[in-house]
Amino acid sequence: MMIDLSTELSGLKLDNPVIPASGTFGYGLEFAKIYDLNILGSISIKGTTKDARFGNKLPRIAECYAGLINSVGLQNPGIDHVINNELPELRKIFNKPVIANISGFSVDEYVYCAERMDKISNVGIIEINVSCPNVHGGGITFGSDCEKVFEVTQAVKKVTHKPVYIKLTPNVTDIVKIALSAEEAGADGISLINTLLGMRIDIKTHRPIIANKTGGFSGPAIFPVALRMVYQVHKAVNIPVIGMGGISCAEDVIEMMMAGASAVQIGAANLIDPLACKKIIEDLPKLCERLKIQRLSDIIGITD
Amino acid sequence: MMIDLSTELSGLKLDNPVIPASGTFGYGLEFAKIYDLNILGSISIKGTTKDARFGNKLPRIAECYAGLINSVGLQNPGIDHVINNELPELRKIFNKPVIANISGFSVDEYVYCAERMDKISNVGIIEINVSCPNVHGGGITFGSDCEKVFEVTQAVKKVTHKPVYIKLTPNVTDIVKIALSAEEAGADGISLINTLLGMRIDIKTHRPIIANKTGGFSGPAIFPVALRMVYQVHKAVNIPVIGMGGISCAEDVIEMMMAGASAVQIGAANLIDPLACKKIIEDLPKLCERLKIQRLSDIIGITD
Amino acid sequence: MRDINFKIIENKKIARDIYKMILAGDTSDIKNPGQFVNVKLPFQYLRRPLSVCDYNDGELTLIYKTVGSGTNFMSTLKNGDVLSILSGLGNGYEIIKSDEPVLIGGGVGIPPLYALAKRLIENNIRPEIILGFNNFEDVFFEEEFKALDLNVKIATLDGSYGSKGLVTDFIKNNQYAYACGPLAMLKAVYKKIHDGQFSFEARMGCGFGVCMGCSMKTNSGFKRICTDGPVFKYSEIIWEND
Amino acid sequence: MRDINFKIIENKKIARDIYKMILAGDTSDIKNPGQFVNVKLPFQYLRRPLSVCDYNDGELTLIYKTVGSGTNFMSTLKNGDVLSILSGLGNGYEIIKSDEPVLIGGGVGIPPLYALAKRLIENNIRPEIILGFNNFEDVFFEEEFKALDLNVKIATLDGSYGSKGLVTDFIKNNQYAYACGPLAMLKAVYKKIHDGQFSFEARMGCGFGVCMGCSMKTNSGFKRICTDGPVFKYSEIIWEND
Ligand SMILES: Cc1cc2nc3c(=O)[nH]c(=O)nc-3n(C[C@H](O)[C@H](O)[C@H](O)COP(=O)(O)OP(=O)(O)OC[C@H]3O[C@@H](n4cnc5c(N)ncnc54)[C@H](O)[C@@H]3O)c2cc1C
Ligand SMILES: Cc1cc2nc3c(=O)[nH]c(=O)nc-3n(C[C@H](O)[C@H](O)[C@H](O)COP(=O)(O)OP(=O)(O)OC[C@H]3O[C@@H](n4cnc5c(N)ncnc54)[C@H](O)[C@@H]3O)c2cc1C
Ligand SMILES: Cc1cc2nc3c(=O)[nH]c(=O)nc-3n(C[C@H](O)[C@H](O)[C@H](O)COP(=O)(O)O)c2cc1C
Ligand SMILES: Cc1cc2nc3c(=O)[nH]c(=O)nc-3n(C[C@H](O)[C@H](O)[C@H](O)COP(=O)(O)O)c2cc1C
Ligand code: FES
Ligand code: FES
Repeated sequence: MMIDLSTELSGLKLDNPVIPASGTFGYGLEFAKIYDLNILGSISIKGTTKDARFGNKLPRIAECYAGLINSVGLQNPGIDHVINNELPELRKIFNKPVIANISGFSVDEYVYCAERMDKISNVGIIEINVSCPNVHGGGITFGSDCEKVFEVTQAVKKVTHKPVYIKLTPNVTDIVKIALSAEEAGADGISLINTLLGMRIDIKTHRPIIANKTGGFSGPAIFPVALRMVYQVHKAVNIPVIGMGGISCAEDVIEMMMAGASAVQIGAANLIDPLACKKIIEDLPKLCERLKIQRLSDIIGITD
Repeated sequence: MMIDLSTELSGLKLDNPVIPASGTFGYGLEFAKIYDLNILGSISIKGTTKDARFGNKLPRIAECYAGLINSVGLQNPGIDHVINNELPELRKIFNKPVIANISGFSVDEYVYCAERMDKISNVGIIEINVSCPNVHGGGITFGSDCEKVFEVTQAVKKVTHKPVYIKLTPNVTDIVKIALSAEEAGADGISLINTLLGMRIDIKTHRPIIANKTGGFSGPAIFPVALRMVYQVHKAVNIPVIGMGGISCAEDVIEMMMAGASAVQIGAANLIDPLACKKIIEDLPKLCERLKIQRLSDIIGITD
Repeated sequence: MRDINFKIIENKKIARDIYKMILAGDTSDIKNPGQFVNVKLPFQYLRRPLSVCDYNDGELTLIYKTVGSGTNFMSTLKNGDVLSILSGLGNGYEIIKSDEPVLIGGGVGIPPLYALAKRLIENNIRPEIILGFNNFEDVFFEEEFKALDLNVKIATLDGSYGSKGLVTDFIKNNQYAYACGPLAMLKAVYKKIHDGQFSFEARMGCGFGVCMGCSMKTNSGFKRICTDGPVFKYSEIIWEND
Repeated sequence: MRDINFKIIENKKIARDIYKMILAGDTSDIKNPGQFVNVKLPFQYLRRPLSVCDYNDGELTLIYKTVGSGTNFMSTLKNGDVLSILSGLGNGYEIIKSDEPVLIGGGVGIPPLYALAKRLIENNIRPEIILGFNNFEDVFFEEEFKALDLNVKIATLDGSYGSKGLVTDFIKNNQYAYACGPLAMLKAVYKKIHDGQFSFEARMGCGFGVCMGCSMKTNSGFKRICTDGPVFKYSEIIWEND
């Protein structure tokens, strides 16, 4: 049986639904040393901001049961550098369109970055991160407010012809409302979820493990929350959803797609096992065969 | 070194901070067969409603990485039966005050149950569950709205002299705001967190595993979210916080208390290991000794 | 009910996807056939409920089908590996005096009937055995029941072994039935008989009566499958739960 | 960098809370002393970074201190147990020609200096060794360095063994230093010397350069401790990170 793994995001055809998640794959260079990136559906690059950022103080990482907390704080070399260096480098080793994940601290910054990314030929989708829990004054405050999400989405849509996906935070009372605001403002798709706000304390020193005190919690632990939100949002909107949060094996991919994801992103799993995406892509056809799924895209949102 | 494990909740002195969480301990009878319940700090009984409830359809349980989803839907024999049968039975085997966890589908029902529980001598605290994710029309809708929480709290406070603790849902954008509403309305303490809203799908049948589709997710997976919320709420309010969510060992208890919990509740861990609370209580003095904690209550909220 | 460490002394495949595991440990909490145990596995959060297939002083036999992550992991365990098991859960079958009762099992509903058959024989009752499978490759324990010198009938859905059809085809009028198997089978059996005992399954949170994950409506009120069951009497059962 | 299964062939306590683990497996990804590996443990989510203490064709030696859940679990592992290890991470120390350089290690900063000492000797450089501990009971690897015929000096904080005081007390003027140990030690050493290489630690998400969990400001820009380090040159280091 030939299994068709392909899927589509707003006209962008992907060979398979597996996309490394922003912030957990760098710009692909380290992974390219151990496997051919072209097996991937796409790649969501590290969150890019207008200016270069060092990010937060160390420690930025704390371990949890079945996951980790990070408070990297959007460290990145700034959009000029990313456009002039990282993206051209990535193009040499990855011949498919990528997802440009961008962040900002004001509507103008989002607009600036989107406008710049709009001109880059190997950017297939612009992913607007309105949900980073690790920076003050921007990020998460946008993503937990319907009006702000509407405003950012609308402003960004005006300056780009590429599909715009809004990446939402799960730290909200009503994810459906937020997703509907994005859709209404013209979003072409929804990415969710970003990390849950979490914390750990070192009981020997009684200090927070993360210098920034709280951080973004991800990994297998958050999968049921992510799945629920993807399910709810997919039922409510008419645009594609990229599902993520704790996916670590082919079974999780299938479950997330049944809940409504047109494609998936793999985050924390890449950190633990650098071959995670490769293994998932290799396992998918075998699993589809066992589950008698001929065309993977048929299962998107199949769960009632 | 003699370690002092005692703690206090609104004047109620507990021998130690360990309290089995509502819904995971029944009315203690099954556990009494394997250990003496009097080693516990207190017991939070299964959520009681005005009328008897069968609860939701089966399946009600789904496994997750490091946790489970339940959608029991407040099955309980109704407050008359609880007061006439379960509480008297419990009193025979547990000679300390218990925490009466009550739920309702309208403000009046909460008030009715609180009024009834107010007269029961072995009820030490009334815990108002405004956060059950498994029932429609009540429960979670109250807990995610500041005004509703205020209204319920104020109404309940009017009819009881016992300390009233409001048990909050983590499925909100701003847990601090909700906690402050409860405090303002006169709550004597805050219990948090209840379960995160989660979902699992059976990939063989592509149907939700839980008959009710979504359910409440708890267990070690949710610990970092719970810890963060306890930390934030403790910093914001001037009333005690009972911390819970994924606690499964003495280390977790210490961490939760450092974050700000005056006592803790143990939920899912009881299901996996019926001796969980007993083991934690036995481990606490040893761990305190290693950490050079002489009086456990000294560490409450010690983390900056 | 107690949490007991059992050591694996045998773990082998006996049919397609079906394994038999024999464990050494304290079985004194097991009182009746039809009870179950709840097995802790290192990479799974919830325990896995499995029926007691056979038990004696110090030895416990489980039969399991590999259907998911937990049972697949179990199949990789080796002799000497130790499992934490909550032993002696549920009430099990009650021995009712009756002429030639029938034990009806479907698939992995068959294991508890083995200990039950032995117990009936101890009570000088010789049951008839009816076992249902999908296919020839799924068949197990036919020999074991025959070794107890019992009359064993086998039905397979596709007719690849025994008779083609359902277990209910074999039931005679007025037989007292002890049944365990898929819900559809239990219902069909229920319709064919006038008295008996039925063992139920549910996704369980605890297995010992505290989470209310496994409730079922019966003629005698709300019951917990794990603690009040898993075996229920004919007269208690109502089917509207689903 | 590769994920390789290593089999434990020795795992023994060598000082208070300090264990030495020898593993058999493919070490070909390890090129330099000062590199590290990232060890997957079954019950921990993140891998645990540990310095390569010694390596040769097919054998890897790690020294670890039991400080938490992961290292405590490691201490319970038996010969024959297999660990998945990301091998060959980081850049390690560069061999710099210099007269009598000094290797300065504090606590579990000592292990990488052992492979370094051997490599220096291969390059006909005979380093001096300064090891710092809190107490006599913590001392390890003195004999191993002496067996390389090197001059070993030991400082303990409480004076219970060697000299009472800090490793810095032993540093002579103008020695080229290779240091690994707690941050406070590194800083103190930095102040006493004029050139050298320093190995840093951080809580790591990945260990191979993709999560930005371990960033540090240097004179040559933002660097990742895991990939651009863990060893940094004297001239690159700025201390304002903390
Ligand atoms: C009282 C009782 C006795 C049982 N006796 C046997 C037996 O003797 N032999 C046997 O092979 N099976 C038996 N089962 C079914 C067995 O428990 C499941 O097949 C097993 O739990 C599946 O685990 P898994 O990890 O392989 O599957 P997964 O699907 O990965 O399990 C996920 C979760 O669902 C639960 N689950 C999945 N299927 C079932 C099911 N059919 N019933 C209850 N829970 C389920 C699991 O316990 C776990 O919590 C019994 C079930 C019950 C309730
Ligand atoms: C490059 C590098 C080399 C190292 N080499 C050695 C060595 O050779 N021998 C040795 O004993 N230790 C070494 N360490 C420290 C070692 O990684 C930690 O002691 C270990 O991870 C603690 O794990 P745990 O589960 O026992 O502790 P826990 O506190 O339970 O660990 C919780 C989390 O914090 C991280 N963590 C805790 N302490 C540290 C630390 N000091 N540094 C980095 N992460 C930490 C763990 O990796 C884990 O993610 C090294 C660290 C780094 C970064
Ligand atoms: C170390 C780390 C860095 C991250 N950086 C970003 C980022 O820059 N932009 C973004 O949108 N999401 C970022 N995320 C969130 C992930 O892309 C993803 O949404 C989240 O981790 C959930 O998926 P997971 O559970 O598979 O990790 C980061 C996550 C991690 C763990
Ligand atoms: C099976 C089950 C039933 C529960 N029933 C109730 C309930 O009746 N009332 C209530 O306030 N919380 C109920 N809870 C929530 C727990 O009391 C607790 O808040 C939550 O599970 C988080 O703690 P844990 O992670 O330790 O389980 C229930 C939880 C579980 C797992
Ligand atoms: S499984 Fe918990 S009450 Fe039956
Ligand atoms: S630990 Fe991930 S970049 Fe260094």
